[in-house]
Amino acid sequence: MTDNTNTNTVNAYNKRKNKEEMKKQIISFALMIGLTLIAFVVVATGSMSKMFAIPVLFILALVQVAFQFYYFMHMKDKDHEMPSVLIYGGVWAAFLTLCGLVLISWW
Amino acid sequence: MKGWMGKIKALLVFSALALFLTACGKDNLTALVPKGYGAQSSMDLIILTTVVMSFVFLVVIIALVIVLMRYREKKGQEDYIPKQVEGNQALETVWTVIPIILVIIMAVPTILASFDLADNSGASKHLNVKVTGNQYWWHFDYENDEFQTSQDLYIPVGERVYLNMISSDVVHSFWVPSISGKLDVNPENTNTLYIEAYEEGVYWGKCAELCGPGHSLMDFKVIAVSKEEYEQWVADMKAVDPEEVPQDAVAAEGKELFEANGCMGCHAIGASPAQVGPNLTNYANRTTVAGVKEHSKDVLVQWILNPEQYKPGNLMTGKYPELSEDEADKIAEYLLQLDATDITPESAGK
Amino acid sequence: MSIAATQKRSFGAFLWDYLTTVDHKKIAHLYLFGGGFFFLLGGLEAVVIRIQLIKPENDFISAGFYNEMITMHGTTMIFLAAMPIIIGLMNAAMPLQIGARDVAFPFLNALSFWLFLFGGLLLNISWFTGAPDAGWTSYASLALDSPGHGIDFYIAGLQIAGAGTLMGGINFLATIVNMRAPGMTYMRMPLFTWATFITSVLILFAFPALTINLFLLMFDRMFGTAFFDVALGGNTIIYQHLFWIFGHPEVYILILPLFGLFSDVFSTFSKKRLFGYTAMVFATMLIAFLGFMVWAHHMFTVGLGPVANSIFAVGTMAIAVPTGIKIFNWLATMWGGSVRINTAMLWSLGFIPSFTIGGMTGVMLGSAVADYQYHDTYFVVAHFHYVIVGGTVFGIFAGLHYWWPLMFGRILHEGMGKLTFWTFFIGFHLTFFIQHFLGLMGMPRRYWVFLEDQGLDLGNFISTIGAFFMSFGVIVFLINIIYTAVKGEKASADPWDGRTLEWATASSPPPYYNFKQLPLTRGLDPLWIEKREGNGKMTPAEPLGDIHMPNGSFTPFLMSLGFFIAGFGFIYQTDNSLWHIALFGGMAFALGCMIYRSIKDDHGYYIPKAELEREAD
Amino acid sequence: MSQDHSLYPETMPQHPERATLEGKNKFMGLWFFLGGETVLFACLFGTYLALKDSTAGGPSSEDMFGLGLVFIMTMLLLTSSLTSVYAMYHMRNNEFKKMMLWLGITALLGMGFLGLEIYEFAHYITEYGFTFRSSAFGSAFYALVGFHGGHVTFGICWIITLMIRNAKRGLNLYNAPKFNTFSLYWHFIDVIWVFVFTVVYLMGKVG
Ligand code: HEA
Ligand code: HEA
Ligand code: HEC
Ligand code: CUA
Ligand SMILES: [Cu+2]
Repeated sequence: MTDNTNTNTVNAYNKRKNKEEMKKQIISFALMIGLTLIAFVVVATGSMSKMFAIPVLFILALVQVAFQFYYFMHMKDKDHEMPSVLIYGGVWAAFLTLCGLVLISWW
Repeated sequence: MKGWMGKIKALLVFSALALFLTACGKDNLTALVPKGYGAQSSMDLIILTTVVMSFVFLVVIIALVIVLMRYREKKGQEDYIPKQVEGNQALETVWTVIPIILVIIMAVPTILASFDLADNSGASKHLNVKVTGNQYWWHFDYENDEFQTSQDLYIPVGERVYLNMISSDVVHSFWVPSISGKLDVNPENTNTLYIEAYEEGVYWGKCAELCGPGHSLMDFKVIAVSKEEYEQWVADMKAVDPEEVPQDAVAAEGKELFEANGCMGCHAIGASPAQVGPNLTNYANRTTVAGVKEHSKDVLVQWILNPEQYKPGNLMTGKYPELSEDEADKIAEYLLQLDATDITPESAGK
Repeated sequence: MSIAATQKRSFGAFLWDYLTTVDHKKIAHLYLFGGGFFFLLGGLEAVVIRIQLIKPENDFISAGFYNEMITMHGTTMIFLAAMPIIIGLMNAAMPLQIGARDVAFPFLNALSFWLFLFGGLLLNISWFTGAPDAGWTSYASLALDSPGHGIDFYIAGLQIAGAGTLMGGINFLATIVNMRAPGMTYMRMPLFTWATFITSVLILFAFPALTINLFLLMFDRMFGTAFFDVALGGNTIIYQHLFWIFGHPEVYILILPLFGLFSDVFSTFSKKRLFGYTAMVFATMLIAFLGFMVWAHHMFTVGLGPVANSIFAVGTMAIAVPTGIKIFNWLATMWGGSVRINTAMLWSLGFIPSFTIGGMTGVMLGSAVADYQYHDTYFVVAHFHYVIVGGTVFGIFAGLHYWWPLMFGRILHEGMGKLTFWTFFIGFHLTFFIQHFLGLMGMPRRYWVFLEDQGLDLGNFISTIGAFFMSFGVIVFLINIIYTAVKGEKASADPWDGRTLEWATASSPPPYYNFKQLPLTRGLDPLWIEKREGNGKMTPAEPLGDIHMPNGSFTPFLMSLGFFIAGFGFIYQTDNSLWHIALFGGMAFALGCMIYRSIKDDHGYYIPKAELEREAD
Repeated sequence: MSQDHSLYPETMPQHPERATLEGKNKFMGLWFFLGGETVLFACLFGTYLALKDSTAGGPSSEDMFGLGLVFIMTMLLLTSSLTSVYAMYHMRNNEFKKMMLWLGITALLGMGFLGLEIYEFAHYITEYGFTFRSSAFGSAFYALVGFHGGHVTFGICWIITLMIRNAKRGLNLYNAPKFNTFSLYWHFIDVIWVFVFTVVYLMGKVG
C-alpha cells in the first residue's frame, strides 16, 4: 500500500452532525469540571461530616464517570449494545470484588 | 439345612456390620460418628443434604435408564427421523420449581445452624483457651489459669469450651472431626470456635490447611475428662515446679543436659510465655511423640537425635548442638518423668 | 491443501508452517497437542500421588516433593491441560459453527497459544530447580514462607499463560459478536458457540483478579512489599478472596464449554433438536452470573462470620437450579429420539451420572455448616474430580471423538475408543467414589502420608488401583491416536449427519479458508434444515469472490519467547542483579516485537476468485 | 464481510473507525478489554480500601496528602480527555492535521500529569520516608496509583508511536480504528483517575 495524504471528503450532513455532537461534549466537559470542583471544595473546606461527605463524593464520581462513558466514549450511541453489556458486566464483577474485599476481609 | 442357612445369615450380617464399621472409619477420628456439638450440627446437615440429593440422583438415573432402554436407535431403522420437539413449557417449569423448593429445604437449616455455631456470646461464662497454630505443632494457653500445654488439649466433658485461635506463622486449620467441624487459624486475627464433647475420650485432631512439608504430621489430641478430673488436672498443672530436680540420677543428669543444650530456649516446662517449641510440662503423660509417633523411649531418643526422620521440615532440626545417643537417652529419661499429674489420656473413660 | 500435499512437504516446512500459523484450525492442533502433553504430565503426577498414598506412611516420595507434586498436578491440569484443550476445541469448531473464515484477531490467537506454551514450559522448568509447593491455590501466608524459587516460577508461569488466556477470551468475544455469517443470529448459534461466548466473558472478568493477585504476591516475594505481611499490617485473607474471585468462575470456565459441547453431541446423536434451546442458553448465562457471587464458599472455614457464610451458602446452592435445567433438558433431548451410541456418545452418557454425583456433593459442600466437616478433606477432592474429570475430561474425550474428523480428517477407532471409555470410567469411579468416605473418616487433603491404624488404608488402596485403570485407558487412547493417524478411516465432510455449520464445509478437515462462500443460515441447526428440505448443502449468502486472508507471522512466537526470558529474569533477579539483563532484555525484545507488529502494515492477502473456482474440482 | 477492499474511500464514512471488519473488531476488542480492566482496577481498589488503615505506625493518608497538586493533576487529565474527544471529532471530519494536533496536545497533557505524579511520589519518599515497603498501606497506595500511572505511561507511548508512524500518510480506514482505540483507552484511564482522586485522595483526606 502506498502512503498517500488523502484528499477525500466528508459530506456536509455528517459534518453538521459531528458539530452538534461536539457541542454536547463540551457541555459535558464543563459539567465534569464542575463536579470535580464541588468534590474538591467539599473536602478542602471540610464543610461536611465524614458520614455525609463520603457518599456525596462517591455520587459525584459516579455521575462524572457516566458522562465519560456515555458522551466521551459514545456509549449512548447505538451499536454500543455489546460494549455496554460487557462494561456493565465488568462493573458488576468489580462491585462484587469490592464488596468482598471491603466488607468481609476484616475483623 | 437350617443351621447352614443361619450360619450364612449370621456371616452376612456380621460382614455387613464390619463393612459398615470400617466404612465409618476409626472411632474418635471419623466425622461420621459425631460425639460433640459441632460435629452433630454438621452431621444433621450432612444427612439432610445427602437424602435430598440422593433423591435427585435417583430421578436422573431413572430417566437415563429409560432413555437408554427405550430410545436406542433400532436396527434397520437408521433412517428414522424422530419428531423435532422444541421444548415443553410445563415440564421445564416443573424441573425449575422443584429444585428451587429442594434448595430452600436445604438452605434454611444451613443458615440457622451457621448462626448457631457462630454465636460466641457465651464466651465469658465458659472456659477459654488460647490456641496457637505453629508450623507443625499446637499450643494451648489456658488463659484464665495461666498455664500451658502443647499437643494435648484437656477439656471437661459436656461443657462448652471457647477456643481463641491464632497462628504464629502461616494459616493452619483446627479440626477434631468427631467433636467439631474445622475453623482456620489465621495469622492476622483471632477466630473463636466453641467445642463441646458429649462423651469422655481421646479425640484425634488434625491440621486441615496446607502449611508446609509437615502438614500431614500436625496431629493433636483433645482429651475430654470428667469435670472433677479436669479440675484436678488444672490444680496439678498449676502446682508444677519447673525447677524440681528428679529423684532418679539419670533423669537429673538429663535435666542438666536439657538445660545445657539450649532446649530450654525453645521448650518450657511449667508455666511460661516462651513458645518456640512445644511446652513439655506433662510430657510423660503424652501418648505420642510430636503428635504422631508412638510414645516410647526409643522413639523419643531418636526424635531428640534427629527429628527430621519423623517430621520433615520441622523447626527443631539443626537448632541445637549435636547430641550423643547416651545424652539423648538421659534427656529422654528426664522428659519421661515429667508426669505433672495423674490425669492422663487413660483417665478419659478408656 | 490436500493431505497428499501436506505429506510431501519437508518436515522443516511443516514445522515452520505451524510456528508461524495464524489459522484457527492449526492453532487448534497446537493447543490440543500442547494441552495433551501437559495432560499426560499432570496425569503422571497424579499417578505418583496415588502411588505415594497406596499404603500408610509410605515413603515413595519425600514430604516436600509430595507438596510439589500436588501443586504441579493441580496447576498443570487446570491451567495447562484442561483450559488449553478446551480453547483448542473452541478454535477448532467455533469459527466454523458461526460460518466465519477465522477469528477476529488471528495474530492475537497465535500469540495466545505461544504465551500459554511458554508459560507452561516456564512453570515446568521449575521441576529442575525446585517446584512450587504451596498448592495450586498458593495461599499467601504459605507462599511467602516457601523457600527457593518454586513459587516465583508459579507466578511467572501463570502470569504469562494467563495473559494468553485473557487475549483468547477477548478474541473469541469479538469473533462471535462481529463475524457471524449472514442469518446467524444470536439465538441460532449452536450451544457450543454460546458456551464459548459466555466462557469468554467469564475469562474476561475472572482472570484480571488472578493477574492482580499474582502481582501482589510477586511484589511481596520479590520486592519486599507488605500486602500479605501481617507484621506490617498486611492481610492474607485478601489473597484468598482474590484467588477465589478468580477461582470459582474458573471452574465454570472449565465446565461450561463442555456443557455446550454435550448439547451439540446429544442432539446430533439423538437426531433431535435440542430440547428447550432458549432455556439452555439462559441457564448458561445464569450459571455464569451466579458463578461470580459464590466465591466465598471456598472460605466457609476462614471465619468470615455467619452472615457471609449464609449468603454464600444460599448463592452456591442456587447454582444447582440452572444446572438442573440443563441436565433435564439433555435427558429430554434424548427422550423420544433415536439414540446412536458411539464413543462420543458413550462419554456424554457417562458424563450425566458422574457429573450429577459431583454436583450433588457440590451442593452438599455448599451447606456451610456441613462444609466445616468437608472442607480441605478428601471429600472435596472427590467432589472436584467428579465434576472436573466426570464433566470436563469426559467432555474433552467426547469432543475429541466428535470433532476428530473435523480436525484431522479421520475417524478415531471405535473399538479402542470404547475400551478407553470403559476402563477410564470404571477406574474413575473406583478412584474417586471412595474418597468421599475417606474425607469424612478424617483424611484431610494435601496429606503426604496418612497414619497407620486410622481406618484409611483400604480406601486409599482402592483409590490407587482406580488410578491405574485410568492410566490404562489413557494409554489405549494414545495408541488409538497413532493408529488412526496411520490407517484410520477417512472421514467425509459430514460423517455424523451433523446439524451445525462446522459440518457444512467442502471437506474434513475444511479448506484453509473454511467457506468458499459464506453460508446463509435460515434457523437453528442450519445444516439439518437444508438437509431436511432436500438441498443437502448450505445456500451461499454471497457471490463467489476474492477471499481476504491474514498473513502468517513468526512474531507471536518471538514475542512469547521474550516474555519467557523476562520471566527468568524476574525470578532470579533477587539472587543476582545480573539477571536484570534477562529481565530487561526479554521485556525489551517482547516490546520490540510489539512495536514492530504495530508499525508494520499487514493487510493480509487475497485468494483470487479464479483460484477458488479452480479448486472446486 | 469482504464488501470493502479499499481502505481509501472517496467519501469518508460517518464512522471511519468502524467501516471495515478490522475496525469493528478492534473497536469491540478494545471495549471488551476495558470490561476486564474494570475488574483489574477493582481488585486494586479493593486491596487499597482493605489496607488503607494498616499504616504499621508509618504516615497515614491524612498526614501526607495535599489537595492542590492532585487538583492540578486532575485538571490536566480531564482536559486531556476533552482534547482527545476533539481529535476524534476532527477524525470524523477527516481533518487529519487537526486531529494530529489535538492528539499531540493530549499526549503533552498526559506527560504533564505523569511528571506531577512522579514529583508527588518523590515528595512522599523524601519527606515522609513513605515507600512501598513502609507498610501495607504504602504497598497498596503505590500499587493502585502506580498501576494507573503505568497505564498513562503506556497510553503516551502508544499515541506517540501511532502519530509518528502515520504522520506522513493521512487518515484512512486502516489507521482510523487505531486512533479511535487509543482514544477510548485514554478516556478509560481518565475514568479510573476519577475514582483514584475520589477514593484515595479526597476520601483519604476526609478520613
Ligand atoms: C468443573 C469444575 C467444577 C464445577 C462444575 C463445580 C460445581 C460446583 N461446586 Fe465445586 N469445586 C471445584 C470444581 C468445580 N465445582 C474445585 C476444583 C474445587 C476445589 C478447589 C480447591 O479447593 O482446590 C471445588 C470446591 C467446591 C467447594 C468448596 C469446598 C471446600 O473447599 O470446602 C464448594 C462449596 O460449596 C463447591 C460447590 C460446588 C457447587 C454447588 C457446584 C454446582 O455448580 C453443581 C451444580 C450441579 C448439580 C447440583 C447437579 C445437577 C442438578 C440437578 C440434577 C438438579 C437438581 C438439584 C438440586 C435440587 C440441588 N465446590
Ligand atoms: C483438570 C483438573 C484435574 C484432573 C483431570 C485431575 C486428574 C486426576 N487427579 Fe487431581 N487434582 C486437581 C485437578 C485435576 N486432577 C487439582 C486442582 C487438585 C488440587 C491440588 C492441590 O491440592 O493444590 C488435585 C489433587 C489431586 C489429589 C489430592 C492430592 C492431595 O490433596 O494430597 C489426588 C489424589 O488422589 C488426585 C488424583 C488425580 C487422579 C488419579 C487423576 C486422574 O484422573 C488422572 C488421569 C490421567 C492419567 C492417569 C494420565 C495417564 C498418563 C500416563 C500413564 C502417562 C503416559 C505417558 C506417556 C506415554 C508419555 N488429584
Ligand atoms: C529452635 C528451637 C528448638 C530447640 C533448640 C529444641 N527444640 Fe525441641 N522442638 C522444637 C519444635 C518447633 C518442636 C515441634 C516440632 C514439630 O512437631 O513440628 C519441638 C519438638 C520437640 C519434642 C516433641 C514434643 C512433642 O510434642 O511430642 C521434644 C521431645 C523435643 N522437641 C525435645 C527437645 C530437646 C531435648 C531439645 C534439646 C536438645 C530441643 N527439643 C531443642 C523446637 C526446638
Ligand atoms: Cu498446619 Cu497444616
Ligand atoms: Cu467454587
